[in-house]
Amino acid sequence: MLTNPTILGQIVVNGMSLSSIYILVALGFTLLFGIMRVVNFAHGEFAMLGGFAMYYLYAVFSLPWVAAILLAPLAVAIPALFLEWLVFRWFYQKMFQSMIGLLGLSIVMIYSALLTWDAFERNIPAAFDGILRFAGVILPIDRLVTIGVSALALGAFYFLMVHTRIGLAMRAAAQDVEIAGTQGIDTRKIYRVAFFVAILLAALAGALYGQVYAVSPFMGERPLFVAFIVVILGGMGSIPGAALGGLILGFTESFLGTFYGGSVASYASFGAVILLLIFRPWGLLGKPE
Amino acid sequence: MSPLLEVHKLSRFFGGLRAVNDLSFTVSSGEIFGIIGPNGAGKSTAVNLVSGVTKPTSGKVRFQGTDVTGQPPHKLVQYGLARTFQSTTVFGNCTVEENCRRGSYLARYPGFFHSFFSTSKAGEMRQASDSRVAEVLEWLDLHRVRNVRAADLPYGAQKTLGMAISLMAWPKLLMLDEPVAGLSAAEADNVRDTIRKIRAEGISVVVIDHNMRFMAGLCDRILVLHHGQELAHGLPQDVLSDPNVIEAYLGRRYVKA
Amino acid sequence: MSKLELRNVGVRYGNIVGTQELSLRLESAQTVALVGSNGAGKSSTLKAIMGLAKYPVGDILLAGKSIKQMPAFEIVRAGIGYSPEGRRVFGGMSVLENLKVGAYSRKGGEFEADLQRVFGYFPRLKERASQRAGSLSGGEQQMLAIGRALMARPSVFLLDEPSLGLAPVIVERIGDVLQEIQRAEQLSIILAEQNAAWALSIADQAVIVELGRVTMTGPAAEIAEDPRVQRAYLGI
Amino acid sequence: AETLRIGAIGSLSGGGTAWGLAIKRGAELAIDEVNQAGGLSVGGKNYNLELLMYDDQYTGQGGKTAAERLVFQDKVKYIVGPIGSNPVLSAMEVTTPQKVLLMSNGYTPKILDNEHKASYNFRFTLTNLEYAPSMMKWVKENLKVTKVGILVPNDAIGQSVAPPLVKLYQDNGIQTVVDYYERGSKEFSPLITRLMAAGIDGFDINFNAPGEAGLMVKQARQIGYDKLVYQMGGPSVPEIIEVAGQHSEGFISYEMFDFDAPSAQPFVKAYAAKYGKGIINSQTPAFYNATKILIEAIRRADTVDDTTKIRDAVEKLAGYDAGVYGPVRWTGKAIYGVDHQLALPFYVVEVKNGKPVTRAVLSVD
Amino acid sequence: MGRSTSSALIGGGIAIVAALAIMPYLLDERFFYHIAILVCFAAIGASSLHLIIRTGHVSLCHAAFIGVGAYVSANVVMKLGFPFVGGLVAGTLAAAGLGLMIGPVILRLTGKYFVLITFLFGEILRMVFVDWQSITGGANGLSGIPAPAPVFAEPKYFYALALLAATACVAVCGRILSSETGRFVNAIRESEQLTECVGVPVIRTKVMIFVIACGFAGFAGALIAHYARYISPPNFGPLESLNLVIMNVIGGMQTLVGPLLGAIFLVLVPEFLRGYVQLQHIMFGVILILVMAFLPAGVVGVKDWVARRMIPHDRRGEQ
Ligand SMILES: Nc1ncnc2c1ncn2[C@@H]1O[C@H](COP(=O)(O)OP(=O)(O)OP(=O)(O)O)[C@@H](O)[C@H]1O
Ligand SMILES: Nc1ncnc2c1ncn2[C@@H]1O[C@H](COP(=O)(O)OP(=O)(O)OP(=O)(O)O)[C@@H](O)[C@H]1O
Ligand SMILES: CC(C)C[C@H](N)C(=O)O
Ligand SMILES: [Mg+2]
Ligand SMILES: [Mg+2]
Repeated sequence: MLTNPTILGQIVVNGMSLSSIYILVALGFTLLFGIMRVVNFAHGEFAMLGGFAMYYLYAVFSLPWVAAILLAPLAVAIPALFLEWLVFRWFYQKMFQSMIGLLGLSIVMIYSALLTWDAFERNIPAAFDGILRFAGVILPIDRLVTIGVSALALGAFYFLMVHTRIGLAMRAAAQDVEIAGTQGIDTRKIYRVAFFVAILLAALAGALYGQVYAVSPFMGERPLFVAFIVVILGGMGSIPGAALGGLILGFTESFLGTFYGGSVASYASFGAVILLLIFRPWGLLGKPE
Repeated sequence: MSPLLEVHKLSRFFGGLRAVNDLSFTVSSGEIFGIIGPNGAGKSTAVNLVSGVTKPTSGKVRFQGTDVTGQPPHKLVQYGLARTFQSTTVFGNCTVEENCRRGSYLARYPGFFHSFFSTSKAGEMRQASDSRVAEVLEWLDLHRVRNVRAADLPYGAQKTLGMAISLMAWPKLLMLDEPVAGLSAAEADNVRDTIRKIRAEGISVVVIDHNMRFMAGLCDRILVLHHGQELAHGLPQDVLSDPNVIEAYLGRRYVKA
Repeated sequence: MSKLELRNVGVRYGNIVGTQELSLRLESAQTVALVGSNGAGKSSTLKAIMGLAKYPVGDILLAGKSIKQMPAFEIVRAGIGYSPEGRRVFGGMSVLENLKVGAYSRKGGEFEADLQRVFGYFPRLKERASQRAGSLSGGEQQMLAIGRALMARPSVFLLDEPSLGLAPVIVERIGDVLQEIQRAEQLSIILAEQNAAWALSIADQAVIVELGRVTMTGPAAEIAEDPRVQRAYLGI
Repeated sequence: AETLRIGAIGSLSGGGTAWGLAIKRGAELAIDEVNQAGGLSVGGKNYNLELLMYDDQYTGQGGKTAAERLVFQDKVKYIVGPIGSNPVLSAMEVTTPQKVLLMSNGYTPKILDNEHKASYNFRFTLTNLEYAPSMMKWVKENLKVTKVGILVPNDAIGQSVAPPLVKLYQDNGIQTVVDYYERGSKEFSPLITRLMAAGIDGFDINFNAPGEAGLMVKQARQIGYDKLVYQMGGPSVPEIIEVAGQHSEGFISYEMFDFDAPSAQPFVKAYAAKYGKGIINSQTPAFYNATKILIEAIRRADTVDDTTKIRDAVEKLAGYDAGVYGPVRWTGKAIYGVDHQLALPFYVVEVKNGKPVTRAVLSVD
Repeated sequence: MGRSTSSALIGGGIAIVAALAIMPYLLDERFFYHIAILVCFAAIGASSLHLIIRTGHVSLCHAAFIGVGAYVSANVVMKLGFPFVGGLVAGTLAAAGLGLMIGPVILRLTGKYFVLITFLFGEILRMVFVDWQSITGGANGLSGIPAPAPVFAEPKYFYALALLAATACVAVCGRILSSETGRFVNAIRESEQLTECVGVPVIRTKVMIFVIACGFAGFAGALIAHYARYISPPNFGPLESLNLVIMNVIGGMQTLVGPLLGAIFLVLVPEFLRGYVQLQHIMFGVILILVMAFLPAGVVGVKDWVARRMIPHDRRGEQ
C-alpha cells in the first residue's frame, strides 16, 4: 500500500501544506535577521496571535473567510508596530542580546495569552471541509487552500523583495545599513516596513495553521522551532533557501514518517540536516563566507 | 642562491574561474620577490595557496625541498613560512604587545599542562618570547605604542604590526599582501625600510602591492600575473617597461610619470 | 556663496580625535583634494558631511543651508553623493541593482537615461550588469561605487580613497572619468586621498590635513610644488 | 481565624500547562467552598484555607524545587498535584521522607509502588492499569476489532501507557501496531497512513493530549481512513469534538467524568462562575475531589500537623462522598501493594450529532 | 596580568568562596541549601559553556552533555555497583569522550551554523535519552539514584560538596583562560584565520577546550544525578541548554564573571518570582527584555552603565 502512488500523492500534499506554513514563518524570521540582525525568538508568538485573530474574525464574528484571512494578519501586524517601538528597536544589530531579550518577549506574550485565553485548544471551523478526489488521490480541500494561500503570499513576498523599490531598499539595508543610508534610503522607515511584513507573514501562517490544526497560547513554539532549522538550513537571509529548506524538512518528515515511523523520521531528518551542514557548512543556498 | 620556495604548476579554480592557472615560480633564499598584476589577477589567491589558506586544485609547493602542498597554515608556519593578510592583519581588540604575544605561539606555548601549572618550562618560554616581543617591537619602531589598542593605531602602524605578528614566528619566508595599500608615500617609504631590515635578518620576502614606486624600489625580482598566469617575470626595470605589462597593468601614462 | 562649506567641524570617537576645527570651502564645479596621511581625519571629515559621525560639532552648509542635523538619507536627497572608503558595494546584489539603489533617492523617470550615462562612463559595468557585485574585481567595485553615487545625480560628490588597492591603469582611468564627469555636469568634488600625486594631478584646490586639522590649503598645483608636501606626501 | 495552607504543584508553563491549571482551579474551587462555609474547624480552632501553588515547568527539576520550597520554606504539610510522572517522581523524593502528603497524578506505577510503599502518596485518578482491563473487555465485546493501530507520544506518558496496553491487546487476541511521535507534532497523516498500510481495523488514539488527539481523529478521516477510531484511555472528549469538528462523529472514548450528569452541575456552575465558560479540563474535578477528600481527612483526623494521622484518616475515608464521583473507595493493593488508588467510575462515550453520549458506565474491578 | 593583580584576584576569589560557604549556613534553611546547590550546578554548567563561547562558538547542546554525565554516573553506580567517585569519574570521562568524538567534526562550523548543528545534536541526544530505555529509564527517567554518601542526602552537607565542585570548576576555567592557553583561545575568537597563520593549531585547540568543557558538563551531570536522585530527559533538553547560554549572555560573555552572575541571576530571579504564580513568567520575561535592552553587555556591564550616567552632560557630545 505504501508504494501506491495515490498514497504518495496524499503524503506530498499533506507534507506540503505543513511545509508551506513553516516557510511563511521562516521567511519573516529570516527577514528580521537578514535586515536588522535580530533573532526573533518571539516570532512564533506572532503566529499564535494570528491564530487567535483568525479565531475571532472567522469563528466568533463570522466574517467571510476571505475577509478574515486578509484581516487577521493586519489585525496582528498593525498593533505589533507598537511593540516594534517599545521593544524591538532596542535590539537592532545586536544578535545575542536580541535573542535573549526577544525570548523574554516571547515568554511575556505566551503567558499573557494564557491569562487571556486559557490553555485549552480552540478550533476554527474549516472553511473548506470537503475532500477532492483527483486521480484516486484524496485531497482535503483545506490543505489545498493552505498551500494556495501560502504560495500566493510567498509569491507576493518574492515580488515585493525583488521587483519593488521598497524591496530593493530592504535588501540594500540588509547588506549594509550605513551605506544604504548614504544612498538615500530612510533606514528607520525600512526597518519598520520589514518588521511589518515579517509579522504579517507570521500572523498569516498562524491563521492558516490555526485553521488546519488548532489555536492555543503555546501553538507558536513548534513553528519557531522548525523555522529556526529551516532558515539556517536554507542559508540565512535567502528567500529561496527558506522555501527549499522548508520543503525538504517537511518532505523528509512525512516520507520518513510514512515509511519508517515517527522516531526514525525524527532521527533521520535531524541527522540529514547535520550531515548537510558538515558537508555544506554554509547552508543549502547560502554562500560560503 | 638555493631555491627556498618552489611553486610548480599550481592551479586553483573557483567553479569555472581559473583564479590561478598553472603557475610556476621560485623564490631564493634572501630574496625580495614581488608579485604584481591587475585586480583579480590571482595574486592573493596565489599567496593563499602557498600559505595553506586555500587548497590548490593541482600543482605542488615545495619549501626548502619539502613538499608542503595542501598543509594547513599552522603547519607551514612551523616550517618557516608566514604571511600577512590584505585586510585583517591584526587583532584589533588588544594591545600591540598582546598582538605580538599571540603571534609567538611556537616559541611561547609550552603545551596545555605546562601553561596550566605555570611550570618552570613555561616561565622560561614566556620570558624568552617576551624579550623577543620587546626586541621586535623596538626593531620595528612599535615599542612606543606597545600599550595602545591595535584598532586605535594609525593604519600604517597597523600594517607594520601585522608584519611584527608574522615575524614573531621567526619565519624563513614572509609573504606580505598589499603592505602599503592606503599608506602615504612617506609611510610607504618607512615600510620599505622595514622590509629591507627584515631581509637583512636573513628572512626572504614575497610582496604584493599596487604601489609601483614602492615595488620598483624594493624588489629584486618581479612576477606579473594576469588571468592567473605569468605575464612577465624578471628584474623590476625590465618588467615595468615591458609593453604587455604597460598595456595590461600600468597604463600608458605611467611611462611618462 | 560656496557650494559646500565646513565651519570648524569636529568629530571625536571617545577620546580619539577624528577632526577638529576643520574648515573648508568647495565651489561649484571645483575639485578639492583632501590629502593627509593615515588617520589624519580625511574620512572623518567626509563622514561628518554625510551625517555618519555621531554628535559632530561646528557647522556644515550646503548652498548656505545647514545640513548638520540631518540624517544621511536626507543629505543625499539634498544633493550630496558619497563613495565610501573601501567601496562597500552591496555584494549580494547585482551590479544593476546596486545602481538602482543609487537612484533610490530620486523621484521621476529618468532612471534609464542616468543608467546609460553611468554605463557610458564605465562600459565595464554594462558588461557586468547582472553579475553579483561581490564577485567583481576591486577596480570594478570601485567603478560601481562611483557609478552608484552618480545615479543620485548629486551636485556635490565625496570620494573617499577611490584609488585604494587598484592597479595603476584603473586609477588612471578613474581620474579621467572624474574629470570628464565634472566637465559634463558641473559637479563639485571632494577627493580624499592617500595617493597625493594622483589626487593633486586632478584637483583644482588642495587641503592638507594633519592630526585632524587643516595645515595648508591652496591651488593644487602650488601645493604640489611645496617642498614639505613633496617630502611627506609625494615621496620626492 | 488562622490560615491553613495547602500546597499545590503543577505545570503553569511548558507542555503540561492545561493540567497545572486544572490542579489550581480544582483545588481553588474546593477551598472556596470550605471557606465560604465558614472555614475548617480542627482541634478547636477555625482555619481559613489558602492554596499555595508553585510551577514545576513540567520537569523533574522543577518538581523537586517546588516541593523543596513548599516543604521546607513554606512548611506545608499536604500537597495536591503535580500531574506528570517526571515532576511527581522528583517531588516524591522530597515529600515522602518529610511525611508530607502528596496527592498527585502520574501514570507510572512507581508513584504507588516504591520502596516506601507509597506511605504518604495517594492517587485520585485512574491510570491505564485500572481502567484498561474493563475497557478492554468492553471493546472486545462491542467493537470487534482484530488489528489495532496505536499512536502515542514519545514521552513519559506514552512510554508508560503503550507496553501494558499492547500486552493487554495481545492477551485478548488482538494484534497491534504501535508508533511513537515527538510531542508537539501536529501532522499525523504520515503515521496514520503507515498504520493504514499495516491493515488496521481500529485506531486507538489512546492517551494523547486532547489537542493532538483531536487532530488525529480529524486527519485520519481526512486521509480516507473510514474504520473505527476510538480511545481506550485519555479523556477530554469535549476538546476532541472541538478540534475534530464533524470528523469526530462516531468517535468512541474512555471518559473520566460526565460533565452532563446532574450531580456534576453544581461543580460545573461554580467553575463557570469563577473561570468562564471555556472547556473544563477533565482533570479539574479530580483535583477538586482530591482537595475535598484531603480537607475532610484533616477534619476527621482533628489535626493540621500530624500527617500520619491525616494519612490514616484518608485511608479510612471509604464511603465519604465529595459530591462529584460518588462515595470514596480505595483500591490498588493487588497492583501496587497498597490501597492508595482511588477507585472511580468511568464511562464509555460515543460522539453522536456532535455530542458525547454515554454508552456504558464501567468501574474498576 | 601582573603578579599583584592575579594574587588580588585569587585573594578575592577565596574571600567570595568563603562567604558563599558560610552564607546558607547562617540562614540554615534547607530550602536555601537547595537553591545554593542549584546555583553551584548552574555555575559549573555556565562557566564550562563559557570556555566554548570564548573560542567564538555558542553551543546549544551543553545540557545534553550534562545528561550524558548524569546517566553514565547513575548507571555506573546503580548497575555496576561502583562508589559515587567512580560514577563521577565515569560521567566526566564519558561526556569528554563524546565531546572528543564530535568536536573535530562540528568545530569546523562557525557562527549560526555551529549553533544549529549543536542544537540538532542536542536534540538527538535527548531522543536517545528517551528511547534507550534499558539504560536511561526512557522518558520516565531513572529514580532511586543513591546520594554520594548517606550524609549527603542532607542538602546541608551536599552544599559543601557542590560548592567545592563549583569552585574547582570555576578555578580551572579561570586558570585556563588566564594561562597561555587562554591567550590563544582569545586569539581564535577574534580571528581564526589570522590565528591559524601564526602557527596555532586552531581546530586542535578548539577541540581541546570543547572536550574540557564537555567533561565539566559531565561532571556537573554526575553531581546533579546524585543530588536530585531522579533524572529524566527534560532536565537535559534544549531549554536547559538555552538557559546556560542565557546565563552567559545575561551575565556577560566577555569574562568568566559573567556566567557566574548569570547563573545566580537565572536561579534566583525565577525563585523570587515563583510566588506570583501565573504572573511569574510574564515578570521574568519583562526582566529579560529590560536587562538586555539596557545592559547589552550583561549584568557585568552595570559598572560601565553607572559610569556612563556619571559623565557630566556637557561631555556627552564627544562620544
Ligand atoms: N573564494 C573565492 N570564490 C570564488 N572566486 C574567488 C574566490 N577567491 C578569489 N576569487 C576570484 O579569483 C580571482 C583572483 O582573485 P585574487 O583575490 O587572487 O586577485 P588579486 O590578484 O589579489 O586582486 P587584487 O589586486 O584586487 O587584490 C578573482 O576574480 C576573484 O573574484
Ligand atoms: N569608528 C572609529 N572609532 C574610533 N576611532 C576612529 C574611528 N574612525 C576613525 N577613528 C580614528 O580617527 C582618526 C581619524 O581617522 P580617519 O579615518 O578620519 O582618517 P583618514 O585620514 O581617513 O585616514 P586613512 O588614510 O587611514 O583612511 C584616526 O586616529 C582613527 O584611528
Ligand atoms: C560567538 C560569539 C561568542 C563571538 C562571535 N564571534 C562575535 O563576536 O560575534
Ligand atoms: Mg589581492
Ligand atoms: Mg580614510
